Amino acid sequence: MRETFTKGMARNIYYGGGVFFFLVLIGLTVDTVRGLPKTDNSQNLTEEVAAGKRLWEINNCIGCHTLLGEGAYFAPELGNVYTRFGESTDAIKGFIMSRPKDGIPGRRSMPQFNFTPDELEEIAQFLKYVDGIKVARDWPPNKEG
Amino acid sequence: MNTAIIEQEPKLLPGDLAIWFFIFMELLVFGIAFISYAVVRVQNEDMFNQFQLTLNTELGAINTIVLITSSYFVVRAVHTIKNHGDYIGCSHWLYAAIAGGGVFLVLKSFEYYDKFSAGISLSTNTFYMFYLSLTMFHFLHVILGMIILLAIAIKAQRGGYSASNHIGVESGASYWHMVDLVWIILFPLVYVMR
Amino acid sequence: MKYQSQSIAKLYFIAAIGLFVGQILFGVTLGLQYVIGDFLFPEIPFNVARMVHTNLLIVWLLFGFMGSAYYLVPEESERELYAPWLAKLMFWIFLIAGALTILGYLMVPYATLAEITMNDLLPTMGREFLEQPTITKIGIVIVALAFLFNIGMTILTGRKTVISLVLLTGLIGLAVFFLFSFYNPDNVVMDKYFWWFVVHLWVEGVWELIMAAMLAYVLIKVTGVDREVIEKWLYIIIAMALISGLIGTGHHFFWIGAPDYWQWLGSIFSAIEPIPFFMMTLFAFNVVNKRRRDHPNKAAVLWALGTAVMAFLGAGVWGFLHTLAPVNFYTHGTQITAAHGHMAFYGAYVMVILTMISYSMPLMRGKQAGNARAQVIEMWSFWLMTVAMVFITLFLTGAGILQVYLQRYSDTPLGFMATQDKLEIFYWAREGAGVIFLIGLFLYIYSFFAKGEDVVMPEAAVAS
Amino acid sequence: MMKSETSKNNEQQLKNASNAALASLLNLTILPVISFIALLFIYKKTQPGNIDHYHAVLGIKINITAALALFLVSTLMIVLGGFHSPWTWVYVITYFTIVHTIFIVFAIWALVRSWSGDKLRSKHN
Repeated sequence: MRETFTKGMARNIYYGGGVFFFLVLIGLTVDTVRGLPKTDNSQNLTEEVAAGKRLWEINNCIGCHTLLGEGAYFAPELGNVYTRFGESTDAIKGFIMSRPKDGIPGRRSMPQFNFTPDELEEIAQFLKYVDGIKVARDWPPNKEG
Repeated sequence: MNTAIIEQEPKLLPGDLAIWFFIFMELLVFGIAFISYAVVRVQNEDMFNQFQLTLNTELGAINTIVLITSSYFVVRAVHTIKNHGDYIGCSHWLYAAIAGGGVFLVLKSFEYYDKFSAGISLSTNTFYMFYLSLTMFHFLHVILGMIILLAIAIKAQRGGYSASNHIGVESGASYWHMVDLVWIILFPLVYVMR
Repeated sequence: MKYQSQSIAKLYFIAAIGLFVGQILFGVTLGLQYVIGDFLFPEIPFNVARMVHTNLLIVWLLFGFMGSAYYLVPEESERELYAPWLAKLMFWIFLIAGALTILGYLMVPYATLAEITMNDLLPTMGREFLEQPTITKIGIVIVALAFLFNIGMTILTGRKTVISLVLLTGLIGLAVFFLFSFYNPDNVVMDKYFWWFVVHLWVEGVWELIMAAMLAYVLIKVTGVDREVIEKWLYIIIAMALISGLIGTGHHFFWIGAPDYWQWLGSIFSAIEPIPFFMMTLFAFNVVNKRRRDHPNKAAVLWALGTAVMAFLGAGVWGFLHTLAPVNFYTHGTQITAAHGHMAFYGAYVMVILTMISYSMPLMRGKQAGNARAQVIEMWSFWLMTVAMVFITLFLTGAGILQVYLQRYSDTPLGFMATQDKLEIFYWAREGAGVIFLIGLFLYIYSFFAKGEDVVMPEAAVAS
Repeated sequence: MMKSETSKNNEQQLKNASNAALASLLNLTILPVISFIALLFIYKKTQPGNIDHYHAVLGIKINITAALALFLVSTLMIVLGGFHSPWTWVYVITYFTIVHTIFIVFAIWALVRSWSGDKLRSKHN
């Protein structure tokens, strides 16, 4: 073992490097959060959208779908579903309502959630809002998501 | 880690091997960043040339001299402890080097103040993104380097190093030279080359 | 085993393995749902099965980490555990809370679960991996605090070694970053940004510290190599992990509405993220090559080497494969991510816990190592599970590449479901590999009960 | 232990062997081509029958095999499969990644063995 590879120095690099890069991460986070209003579509973040997000969460939509590429990969991307469905919240609502209760034989199918008309509107508005987020390079690459 | 090579060649690298892992990692990061910069520059040459003109080359040049001088002080510090075992002298050279780093930070802060008050940020455009992230990342390394040198200087002043035991000084010096080296590449790349 | 309280680990390990079996059973179910879309529908829809699969993974890994810590820390600290009763109490609380949560997922619709656990008061549910009801999350925090207190007091009042201190910082980080799971703003971008402070800073940050510490511990024990040497390696490896991994978080911020510069920062830093894993392989190989003795527990050595290699493969190579922004633009949220996720979790975290179990379980049962036949069976299970996982990864990678091409890269992109139909062959193959994995897992469990001749090795007298 | 009883000559061999194995690994990872040239230079310094010669030759063999296995086979796949076929890329990318990694892991083991002055398969110690 080389004498001049000391544990003390290795330890200092671990703590020093860790703290240093953590501080850099915090700094970048501050910058990011301050800059977000330009891209995060928060001007359209209404009560209705917030309620839609809650519905999105308590029905665990992320367990099959992806939203901006994150989630499960079992069902289509929904970050751009508003665009894909011809910028129509009615089309989104219609799709959610149309799901058969017992599924489609042999195929994947979204469950029937029995949403009320208000809830449907909230979900649709939420998806519209997500579509309005200005994502770098306009991800996903095309409307298929 | 019983690298037999190093065992037989204690003079392969000055300082602690551990710091060289760190330096290697840092250089890798800066290296990839510089290559990315060069590639993007080629793709957006006009835009880069245009905004490059807004940078303060004089301050950058002065800062280059400041850092090289500071590096020289560090070399003196290593020389002093290694050949004369003079830990007080060593610590004085280190304080001089830290002062050099301080001058660099002050000058750089003027430059940043200028840019920030003009409303420039990381998201302004690709050139400023690179300019700011590269120089600020380097800026933080200068601060880190100064902290390292300070710790070593204080230890040296208390007689923590001697002619036979000066690895800590060499390690800090190696790190400081890396910070200097990165600037010497960064300055022409971002400020001058067109 | 030198200290009585170490045996608490056994409890945790048994629970961990039990939950592991549950995880894989649900994994196989999920794999089948990929090809037979209405399998178990609507009783157990995909999202529920997936939630159970991933949550069981997290819970059993936590059990594994805790068990490992309870085994490792008393020995490193050279004293009994500070409060063995607390460890036992927390075990039952955690197990019952975990089991109730999983039952909740399975028995009632998720929305009902949200209602009865009063998610409205502090909504935290329904985000990937953080699906647990808020009350469970609070439970996790309490268990984690009690655990940290117990471990922390043991370490601080005993011998402080590098391994136990690194483990402690990792575990503290685990608890601290979990707190971000309580932050769930209406703003989707903010939600996603800070969601990664749990997920990324766990798996590519503090968990790596825990993993490296555990691996280092087992390597010291089974090779007899100088502690000094191993500790230096440990520090350097985890330093590299933090240096690359902290800003490397940026590779998750490419397409969620965060500023453009993350594409550069995330790409540059995550390009060096394989280095710590690479060094871990180098480290494990080197230490085993330089071993001072042949430990009778050959299976544990195999697991340790396997961890290093598979972590490099899964986390390092497969992570690098799709981490650069121009590549990730096409691969983000496809089966490539699933491929990477499977191998990285198996290679880094599943295997390191199995390494700890493999090493410590015989000692807790009063033997140096499992008998010869048990070890052979265990090694078979190692190869079956590992090779199966390699194939799961390869098939999912193939599926992902085809998916990217058909759905995103092609001039005439296919829709999501049309693309999925074209991937069926890969999903069938993956399911086959999954079944092999399950067989490997059963074999692993069987190895604990296999009877045979004890392994006797004279040099091993110094071990443990 | 080997080191204590070895002469200056053996130490030089050990150093060469380590460098050769390192060059071989670097050629497979972050410094392709340049490292291979370095490896050839190390090879020229070695004598047949010595451990450094063994590792230099091993490194050259690994890297030539890797180059063939990775580039020749990948090129063949692309030529035979067609550049615009998705299946070509399914095979090429998956194949390249896994085979490349296997070579790297192999080279890591070779490096570790060279550090202790051992051949790839000879008994430890």
